[in-house]
Amino acid sequence: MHAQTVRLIHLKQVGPDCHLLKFDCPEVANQARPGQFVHLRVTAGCDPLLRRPFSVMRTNPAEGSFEVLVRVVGRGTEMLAQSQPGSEFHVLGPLGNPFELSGPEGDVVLVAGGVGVAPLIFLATALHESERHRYVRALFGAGTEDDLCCWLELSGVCDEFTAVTEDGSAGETGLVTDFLPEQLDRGAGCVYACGPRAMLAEVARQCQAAAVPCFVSLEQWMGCGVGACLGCVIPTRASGVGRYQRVCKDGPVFDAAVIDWEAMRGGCGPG
Amino acid sequence: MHAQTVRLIHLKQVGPDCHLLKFDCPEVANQARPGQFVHLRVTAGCDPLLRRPFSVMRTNPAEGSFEVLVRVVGRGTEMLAQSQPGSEFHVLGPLGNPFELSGPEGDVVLVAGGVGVAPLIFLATALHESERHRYVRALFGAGTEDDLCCWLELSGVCDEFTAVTEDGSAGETGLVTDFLPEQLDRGAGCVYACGPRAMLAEVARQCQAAAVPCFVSLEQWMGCGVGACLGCVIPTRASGVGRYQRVCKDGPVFDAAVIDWEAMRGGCGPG
Amino acid sequence: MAAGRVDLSVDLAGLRLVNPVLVASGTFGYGTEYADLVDVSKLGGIITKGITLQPREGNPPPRICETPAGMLNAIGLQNPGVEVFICDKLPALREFGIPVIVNIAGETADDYVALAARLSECEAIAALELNLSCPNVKQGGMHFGIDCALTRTVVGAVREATRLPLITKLSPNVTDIAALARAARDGGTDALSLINTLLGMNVDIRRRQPTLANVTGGLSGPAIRPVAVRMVWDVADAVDLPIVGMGGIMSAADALQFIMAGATAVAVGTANFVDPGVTGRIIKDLAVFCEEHGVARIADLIGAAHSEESR
Amino acid sequence: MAAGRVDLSVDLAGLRLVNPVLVASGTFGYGTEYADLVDVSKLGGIITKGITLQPREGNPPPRICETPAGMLNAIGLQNPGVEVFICDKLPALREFGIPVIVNIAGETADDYVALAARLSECEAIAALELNLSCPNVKQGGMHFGIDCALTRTVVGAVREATRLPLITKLSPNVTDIAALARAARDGGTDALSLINTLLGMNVDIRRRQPTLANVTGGLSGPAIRPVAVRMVWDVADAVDLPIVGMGGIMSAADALQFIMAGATAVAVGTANFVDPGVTGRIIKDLAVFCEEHGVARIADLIGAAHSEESR
Ligand SMILES: Cc1cc2nc3c(=O)[nH]c(=O)nc-3n(C[C@H](O)[C@H](O)[C@H](O)COP(=O)(O)OP(=O)(O)OC[C@H]3O[C@@H](n4cnc5c(N)ncnc54)[C@H](O)[C@@H]3O)c2cc1C
Ligand SMILES: Cc1cc2nc3c(=O)[nH]c(=O)nc-3n(C[C@H](O)[C@H](O)[C@H](O)COP(=O)(O)OP(=O)(O)OC[C@H]3O[C@@H](n4cnc5c(N)ncnc54)[C@H](O)[C@@H]3O)c2cc1C
Ligand SMILES: Cc1cc2nc3c(=O)[nH]c(=O)nc-3n(C[C@H](O)[C@H](O)[C@H](O)COP(=O)(O)O)c2cc1C
Ligand SMILES: Cc1cc2nc3c(=O)[nH]c(=O)nc-3n(C[C@H](O)[C@H](O)[C@H](O)COP(=O)(O)O)c2cc1C
Ligand code: FES
Ligand code: FES
Repeated sequence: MHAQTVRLIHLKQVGPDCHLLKFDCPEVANQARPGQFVHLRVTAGCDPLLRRPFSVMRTNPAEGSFEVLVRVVGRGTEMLAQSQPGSEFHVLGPLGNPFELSGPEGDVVLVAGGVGVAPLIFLATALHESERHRYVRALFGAGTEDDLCCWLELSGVCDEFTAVTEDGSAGETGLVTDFLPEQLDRGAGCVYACGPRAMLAEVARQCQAAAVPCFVSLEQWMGCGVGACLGCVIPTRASGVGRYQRVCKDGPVFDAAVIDWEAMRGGCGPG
Repeated sequence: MHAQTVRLIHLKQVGPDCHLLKFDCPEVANQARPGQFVHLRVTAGCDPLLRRPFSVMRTNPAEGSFEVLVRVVGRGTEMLAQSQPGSEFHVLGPLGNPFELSGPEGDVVLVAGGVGVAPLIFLATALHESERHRYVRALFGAGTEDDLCCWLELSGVCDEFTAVTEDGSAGETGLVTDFLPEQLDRGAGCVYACGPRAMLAEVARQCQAAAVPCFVSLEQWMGCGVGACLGCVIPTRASGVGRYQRVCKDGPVFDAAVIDWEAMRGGCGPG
Repeated sequence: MAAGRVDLSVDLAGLRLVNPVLVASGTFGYGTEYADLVDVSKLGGIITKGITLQPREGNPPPRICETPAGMLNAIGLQNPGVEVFICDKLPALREFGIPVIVNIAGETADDYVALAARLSECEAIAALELNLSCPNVKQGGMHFGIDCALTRTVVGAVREATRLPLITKLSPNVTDIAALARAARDGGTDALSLINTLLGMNVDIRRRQPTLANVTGGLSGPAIRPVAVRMVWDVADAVDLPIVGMGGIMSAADALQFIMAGATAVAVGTANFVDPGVTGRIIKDLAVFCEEHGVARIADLIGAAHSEESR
Repeated sequence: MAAGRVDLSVDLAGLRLVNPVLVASGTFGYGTEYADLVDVSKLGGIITKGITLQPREGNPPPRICETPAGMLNAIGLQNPGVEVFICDKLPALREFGIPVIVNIAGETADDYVALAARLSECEAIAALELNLSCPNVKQGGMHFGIDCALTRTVVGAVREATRLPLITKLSPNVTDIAALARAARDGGTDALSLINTLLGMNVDIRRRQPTLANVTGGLSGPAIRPVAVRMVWDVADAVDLPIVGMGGIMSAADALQFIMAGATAVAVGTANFVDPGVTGRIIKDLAVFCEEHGVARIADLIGAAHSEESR
């Protein structure tokens, strides 16, 4: 874990409200693992006050850089999208627990929704480059074709790739979870998912029914990002002190089976 | 008085911490009079929250632009100095009462300290261009040669110009007020001054002793800038409701004789 | 439903406001100061700077100071007194054609009564706002507003002196805002407004002295919004009176937080300094929000966050 | 005088701190969470997350929410309980070699007494901070801290149960902070710390519900600094006890405001989240300030803004 000031070296709009930001930071480039995130201070002032978490989408250890895919949803992401290459940002990272690469035998199924694709691109790249080559099938869903940001980056490192849009403007028509049953029917060693909560809950439900291990990357508003404030918790099926686990430290990747999806339904955080 | 979003069209560093900023704004360009100021919103966010007041240094009605000279003293001025041409800012102005151009007969003496030179450059330019040509003698003081920002702009529109630096790196050595007595001895119709409070108090004292009318441009922290909040007052010699007058609305130019310089000494505001 | 079709009007203790957006006392002068910049006639109403029986010169400067997302002020109720107000300020205020709510402050209960009686003789005053909460004066002001018995007494006395709608403005510098609200209700107030400023201070570390000449001042602006929303929420739970919510409102989203927490109307204060166009934008954006969310009358959103579900 | 020569040490009720910069309870975990990022051994001391007798699971999420220049939290004292704290957390805390101040919270006076007694058996605890001011739990917490008689009773009972230095943490959600300070003094506290968070809330206008599952939360961060400085000022005037000042400290300049207002030490809270390096920078900049202003001992600045001149 490092804390340092890094330089934004490149910035590219890759969708209606999506931007790819590349930072010069050898430490994160070398150490980040798929599923980990960085905690970025958007301004030196106090508006907004808190840092913003973003999953690492790609590292380039040779160049000493890493990339994040940012969707503009509010003031902090807006400021990031508007910033100039050369600007400096304070970054903490890499943070959190990565996806387990050495999951159970069998095909890997990735389920991405919107910018949730970012950590899965990193994961698919790592699987693709790993010695123990595993067959990777990806589902990537979004509202429209334009929202399928960085789909090329994902399809390029998967063995099979299915795009799904709600309006049918690209790939299959519907929700990404409509197409998960057939993937599960074909047999799968393990499912990794990242995206909106409702999507994750449905993925988790289907995987549990099919008895396929499932790992999800969750989001929650964060204070410290390092496990100190207990602000970013999500409900698990445990009780007592273990009931609420920290997304920043115990996650953001969780075994879907430990999450209390019922309690999440009340709307206990973003997305 | 206008409220609008204007574009920064040019920005130039003109001293160790001084920057000249030019904004595209026909309304202020056409309407501003020497001594008036603009109230600038430095950020669309709330850090810093309040607007910042700056005297108009120059207008260019043909181009539809106006300029302000900004000394970096804190966060707001730092942000202005760092901004990119093309950025947009919300501006209120022109605000406040201008210098009376049609002052008493006789030579005009200008006394400028540091960035206090800004409104006096505008004033000297207006006097220079006015039909009734008056003889203008200017004193401009600062710490060092480098701090004599925009002295060329001032000397170019005065009939006599004396620079004064505390360290003697340019012009005369000492405080600008050390050189006011000889100006007053030569006879003067009227003195106009802008600069640090201690300087203004001394200018006022000398002018009163010499029975020369003196007008000063004062500063105070501002809330609204338009006379509504009663936040920006300075003490005058009046008593009752008239005792405290608003820099933004009743000033920023005041007859030095009405100011309660004794009460100002306690340190009742910036400078 | 077009934005123009949304009904933004609200009923504030019998006072019909065409929209719920007022300007807060002390931040909009007597209306004329902003007349060049703001179409004042489009506001839901205007609450004037605090008026006292006698003219007041106010506190020595510095009177204000910026803080993170906020500001401190210690104006000390500088004002020309009620007679000059009536002669010089009220005629222009009336011209705007919107409800004029006059904020009054006193050092004794009798002061409040005299002010209320005098102002009740004037036409064109829509309501009185009883400032029991000014933190920046030595006598009166907040000293009433932090004591339940005093609050009840003063409100009761003023109630007898006027038939104008009475809005009591509460101080946030108390342990139990709901108790104060009940005291004002028991005194006979028609509505409540909250919050006034939080007592704060700043130290000028270079001069090793308080920055404000008055030592302490009142904190306003976005910084205090969460405290204000919480107090509106608490008071809405405690009493059945209409509330004017304020404290850090900078946008329609902020205004909606207050409305959903239980405010019938809102007042915009410090934000006027930051952006004089803010009230116009809020009024417009409130209509847009209602339209986008299928809300026919903004009044339907009052207290909406108090539904069973959220308890 | 070189910065290295400035004496930054202070005496907090007999506790010698090498510098006046502590970390505030609940914002620095049990020290280890930040150990990769911060040289914890250079801090003046560490105040741990609030500990209760029994483990607590805390409040459901969302527990935090950002506000202008601040944040709301409603953690609800999630903690593993005093026994696990002693076994699992204390040994690592001791390793930092700095004073460890343990923040304790209870639902009854007996809870506080039992906690104090149990922790007094441990080595390596420098002092106890009595959290009478947690706004986010249903029982205990702030309910003590807003009542003078209860405060005096609880402090008095704990005083009897321990010989450790006792720091009582006050709630800012009160009408008269000085009265609470006097009550804690009368109960026998050795020092005071203030402020805890201001009670606030946020409404999620899209969902028409409070943003936090707990409805209300505690406001912290730069937004509350002026309120905190004012309360430290008031308490310094009211009682003759050392004060740990906190609330929105982001820089040495902020820390100096508290010190000049009367604080002997300061605690940095929310700022740790924004910038984990903040405490190191504050310690360095305090030395630089002293050097530049010819101050040999930072202790000479305690209460400096209370000079006659400024009254
Ligand atoms: C571990 C983790 C990894 C993430 N990775 C990415 C990523 O790779 N790309 C990406 O675009 N976003 C990612 N997010 C979400 C991102 O952090 C938020 O969108 C961002 O912080 C919003 O900041 P803002 O100032 O623009 O929005 P705000 O103005 O703070 O809020 C605007 C809206 O965004 C929602 N929001 C605020 N904070 C969060 C949050 N922490 N998570 C989700 N929604 C939030 C709010 O509910 C609100 O509706 C991640 C979040 C977490 C916790
Ligand atoms: C009518 C008027 C005209 C002015 N014209 C000019 C000008 O032409 N050029 C120029 O550089 N400055 C001018 N100023 C001063 C300028 O407004 C301040 O320097 C600026 O607002 C400071 O903002 P900041 O955020 O950088 O400083 P802050 O971070 O707010 O404060 C830093 C330091 O500046 C001082 N300061 C803060 N506000 C003011 C203020 N309103 N006036 C003076 N000092 C302040 C503070 O005491 C502090 O020591 C003028 C002020 C007034 C009232
Ligand atoms: C400069 C200033 C002057 C004020 N004067 C008064 C006043 O005279 N009477 C009053 O009741 N409130 C006064 N207030 C308080 C505001 O009406 C309002 O309650 C408070 O500022 C919170 O709202 P805001 O955060 O939107 O500013 C004043 C506030 C400011 C900033
Ligand atoms: C996430 C969080 C958790 C906190 N937990 C505690 C606690 O357990 N006990 C306590 O006394 N104060 C707690 N506090 C209050 C802080 O110690 C401090 O008093 C307050 O945050 C003000 O300081 P700040 O503005 O620097 O954060 C907590 C604050 C935050 C932000
Ligand atoms: S963000 Fe602080 S514990 Fe996770
Ligand atoms: S700044 Fe508001 S009256 Fe001058």
